[in-house]
Amino acid sequence: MRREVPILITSIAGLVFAISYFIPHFPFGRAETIFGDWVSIVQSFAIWLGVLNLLKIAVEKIFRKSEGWPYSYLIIISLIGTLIVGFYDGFRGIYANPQFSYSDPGTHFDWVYQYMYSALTSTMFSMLAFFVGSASYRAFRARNVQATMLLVAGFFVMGGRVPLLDRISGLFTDSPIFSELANWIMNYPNAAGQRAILIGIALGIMSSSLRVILGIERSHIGGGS
Amino acid sequence: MAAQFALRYGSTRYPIQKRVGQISHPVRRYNVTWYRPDCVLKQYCNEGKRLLRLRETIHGFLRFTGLVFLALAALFFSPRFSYSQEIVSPAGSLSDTAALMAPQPPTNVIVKDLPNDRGEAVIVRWNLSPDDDGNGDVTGYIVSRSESAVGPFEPVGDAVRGALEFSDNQTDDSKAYYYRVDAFLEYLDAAGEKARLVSVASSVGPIKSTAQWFNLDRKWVLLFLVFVAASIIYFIEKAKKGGKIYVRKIAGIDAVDEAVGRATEMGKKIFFIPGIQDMNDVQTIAGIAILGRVAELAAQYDTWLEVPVCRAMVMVTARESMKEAYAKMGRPDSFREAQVHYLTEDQFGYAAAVGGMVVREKPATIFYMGAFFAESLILSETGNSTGAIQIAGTAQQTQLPFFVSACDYTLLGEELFAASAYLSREPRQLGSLKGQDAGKVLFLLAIIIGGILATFTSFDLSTIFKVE
Amino acid sequence: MNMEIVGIWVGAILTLGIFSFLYKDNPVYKVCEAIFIGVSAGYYAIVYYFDSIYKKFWQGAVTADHPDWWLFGGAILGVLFLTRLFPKIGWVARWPLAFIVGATAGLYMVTYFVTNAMNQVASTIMDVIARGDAGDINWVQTFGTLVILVGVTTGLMYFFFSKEHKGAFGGAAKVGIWFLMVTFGASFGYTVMSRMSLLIGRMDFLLGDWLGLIN
Amino acid sequence: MLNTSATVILTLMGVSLIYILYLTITGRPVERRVVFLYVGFSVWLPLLMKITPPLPITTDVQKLYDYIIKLPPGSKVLCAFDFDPPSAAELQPMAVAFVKYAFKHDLKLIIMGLWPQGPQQAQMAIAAALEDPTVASHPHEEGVDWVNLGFQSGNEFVILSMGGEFKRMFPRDKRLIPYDSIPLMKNVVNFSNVDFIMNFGAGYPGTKEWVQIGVDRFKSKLGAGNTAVQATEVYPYLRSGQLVGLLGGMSGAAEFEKVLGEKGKASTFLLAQMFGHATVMAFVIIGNVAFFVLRRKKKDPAGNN
Repeated sequence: MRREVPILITSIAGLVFAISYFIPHFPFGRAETIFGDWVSIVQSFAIWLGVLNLLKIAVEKIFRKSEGWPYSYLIIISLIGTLIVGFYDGFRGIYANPQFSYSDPGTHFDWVYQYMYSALTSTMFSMLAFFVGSASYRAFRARNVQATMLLVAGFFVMGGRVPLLDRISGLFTDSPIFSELANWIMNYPNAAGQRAILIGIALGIMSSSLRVILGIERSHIGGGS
Repeated sequence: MAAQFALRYGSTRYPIQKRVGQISHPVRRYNVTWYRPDCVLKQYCNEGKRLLRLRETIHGFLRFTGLVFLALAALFFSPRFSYSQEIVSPAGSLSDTAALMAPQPPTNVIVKDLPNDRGEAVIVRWNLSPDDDGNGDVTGYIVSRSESAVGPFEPVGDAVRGALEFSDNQTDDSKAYYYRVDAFLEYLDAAGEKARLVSVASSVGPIKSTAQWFNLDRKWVLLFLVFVAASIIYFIEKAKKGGKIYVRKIAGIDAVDEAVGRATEMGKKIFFIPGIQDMNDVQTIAGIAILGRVAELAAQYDTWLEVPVCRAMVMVTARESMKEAYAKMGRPDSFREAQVHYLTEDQFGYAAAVGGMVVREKPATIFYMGAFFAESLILSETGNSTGAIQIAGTAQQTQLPFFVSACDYTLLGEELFAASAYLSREPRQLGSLKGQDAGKVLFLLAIIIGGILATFTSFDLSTIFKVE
Repeated sequence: MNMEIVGIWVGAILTLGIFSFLYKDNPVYKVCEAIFIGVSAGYYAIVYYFDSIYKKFWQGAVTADHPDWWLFGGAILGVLFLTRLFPKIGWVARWPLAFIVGATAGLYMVTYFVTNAMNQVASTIMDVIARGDAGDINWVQTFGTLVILVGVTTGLMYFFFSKEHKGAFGGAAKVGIWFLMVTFGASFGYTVMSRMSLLIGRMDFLLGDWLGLIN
Repeated sequence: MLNTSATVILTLMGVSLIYILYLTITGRPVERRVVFLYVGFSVWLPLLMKITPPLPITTDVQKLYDYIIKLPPGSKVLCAFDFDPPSAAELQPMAVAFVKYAFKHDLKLIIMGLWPQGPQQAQMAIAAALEDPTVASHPHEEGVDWVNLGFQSGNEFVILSMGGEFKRMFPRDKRLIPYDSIPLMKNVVNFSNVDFIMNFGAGYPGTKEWVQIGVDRFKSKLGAGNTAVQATEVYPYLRSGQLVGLLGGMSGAAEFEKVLGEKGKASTFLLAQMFGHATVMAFVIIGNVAFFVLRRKKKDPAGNN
């Protein structure tokens, strides 16, 4: 029961989506629609699972006084605070006339989004610009033929995609040769290489999907071979 | 009277005035378009030619690849799998007066069951109204429908000028419908309100929508999919029965021995980073398989191998895998659980912690095998600055460039999985690898042969592969 | 006080707090990071609740005039997912997981095969010699076409695992890896471009919205 | 004033790089925080200088432009916002330029998001577009000229389901108005009733998924604006015609603004982008020159550390 049911569910769901591509007729077309709805709903619950799990871990951390536990208070406060603001705005909007959305400009939730969420996530990722800078100084080396080709191509793309190298060539010629070179690299060798990778990945995904549907691969339901 | 209309085309909101101050539209004579049987005949001829060409393509395909899926292909041609109705508009008939000022209706309206669908849709096609010449005499088309030939007609949708078809997706398969397509001209009347002049077209029909049993556009997909799937299953079965499956040498894996040896010589540690994803990611699984091999060598040379992880499940699995490896080399006592330890789940926190460890302990060799994201940069940079030999492997495409330029060896994408299959000798992985190679052979042959044929003959193999 | 001004100050302080990591890992960064984790989890929870669970399931199956009973199937699977929180009955959560994995596998099997393999192969098959309108050979185009053809085939050969890279095949695979390296070089350049843009966006906030130096 | 001092500091920074090269070659590399400072300043200072460097239009952007100018007024455009605030620096300028263009040419926008943050970014793009004087001179009504359907979970399954009926995944719009009561959505059942799809994508789900399902399964026409990271991966689709055009990263956004004749954020960011690239390129050169010099005189014990 613990093993067979999940395998059966996996195969049925997989077969419906694979077959409905070829057979649009009832029952496959209809099943595809219903299953599509289910995927959407299940994924929302999965997000909630993640959020509740985060809460659970944070609470456990505080109880066990494990390393960095005071920060867990902050996680809990900011999480619950956001939830309160969101639910307040959401239900206020539903019962208002005319109705409005929890994320409309001017709501508290939109304020949290604009000034806290946006600021934090964008800053978190913008640190990467600094790391790229220091890695370019300390790590990116033309240590062999392959790395050399990579760096040279990267160099021309970086310099050609913005009017940087064209500034230098502009002293001699009017045509933006480096911009054109970067464009050519993107549209020809890059497209060719990407295409080879795409075909390889497609076959890889096809084979792993096939194994999942046929029940040969079971790691997702917590069992090896 | 007519001069009062500020005749405008384009958007009513951003008008571009045309022929200001003129009476721009003289009384028009309405051209009656007759239904021309020769056109329809031509269409059927084309249909026939298409079928002939398909047959030729099949012969060509068989000759070149030797695949015998004829039975399957023959099945696709069976007409009962795809039955679609098509009705062509009869003679147009209109009084002249009705068309005063209004644009002429589109001609040659065809209604047809939308092919290869699950029913409940009818496609309406037409030729442009003679007035729809890009001068703004037509704003768009209105498609209306009725269950009787004489109406009343309910609008079911509109299309912009220049459009040639509309798909009515709200039909009932049990009912027959009549359609009408009218061209209209939108203008601002004297009061500044939007108003429309609509043509008067005749109705077409009746038509019923139906669902099809097989999507004929996709027959080649099925054929190739079955071929690749069958070869994957075949090779998995073969590998399970102990059949030999060859996997080529992979540079990064060959370098593992050398890297472990160097650490031993220098008397320094080896670090192994299995990515930052959990065990549900195939890349992590592949990484752990490679960890097994590294652990065997470390046990053999008696070198300290350290695995900092950021997921609890990965910690458990890595410990098991290492314990097994040490036991296999006859040194089960040398393994310490502390060799695998959990740091933190947070991405940058983990990177900072590993960075700190690398700077303090200066390992001789660092492996990165698994799923990496932005932290790949920070990790490989720190490792590089301490002069460690670095071997990386990931299928995370955006991180590969950084690994290639900062590490000594890098397993590119699929090589990671191939390496793990090679090291673990697992039949499922080996079999799928070989099956995928069969797919690659198929596609390679198609590209090369297709290219030669396209260059030197007029034969176009790409039509088989093109899916629309 | 204007909420917008308060917001900009809060945003600026959080931004600088995160940037303090660049100097070294410190408590201020850890505080901002904790807020980040909490707020983003809360944000996701709210959006998924209102846009999906409420709008799609609740209004579609419970409060609708013509309820769609099928939606309850999804909700039941979803609730089963939540059993993960309770270790004893957590194994039930494998059912919805199995459903998602199966559905994704089924969809991917065809879509990847069609879009990333068949259609890419189709557009690689072409007449190598490109001609202009007058029938004369366009050498630049022809060269480009050749590059594509050679790049795709040799790249595929490199990812071929059941044959040793020796002789002519080995040579082709070597050309393949060059193509892959140029490809990675291109994505290297583009990734750097993206990373810089991220920082520009933040700088624009600090200098423009906060300090008002850019207008 | 700001302009001049920024120029002076940048020049000084450029000159000081030679000193860093000298230090590195002699085996005394600078600390990473110094590099951080260079990166920070090289992006910060140009933002104060307000110079828009000239930029040639690439074919990828031109193709998209050529396609959208052919869309007649009244065309319905499905606009998928699949990005979050971190990618907004690249994608928001594209989105704003596109929305402005659509409003000026009376294209009807149907907005949706596969990323939860998408519809909220769209809201901002619309607000920004409505501030434009030309756009503001004519009324634009939500529900008639544009509609925001909001977010739906399910990634590519949402697109798949929309192939049958949009209403299935978006029973109400963002304001909770039922689908059938929105004037714009009347008679819009699925992809066959929209004229064009524009996707602003920063990752998964994004352009790849729209190509796989929207284009290859439901025969729609798709244009894309991508972050630079994503852009490299979608070039094969551009070549094969599965995409009608592509805006890649900040420079793609700047080109798009230029070709549409809009002066937007991306154009003002371009100079900073240029200096950012220049810094990275300079450090790659310094690092590699030092690497080769040090490798030649092997006797230097410091290695490349």
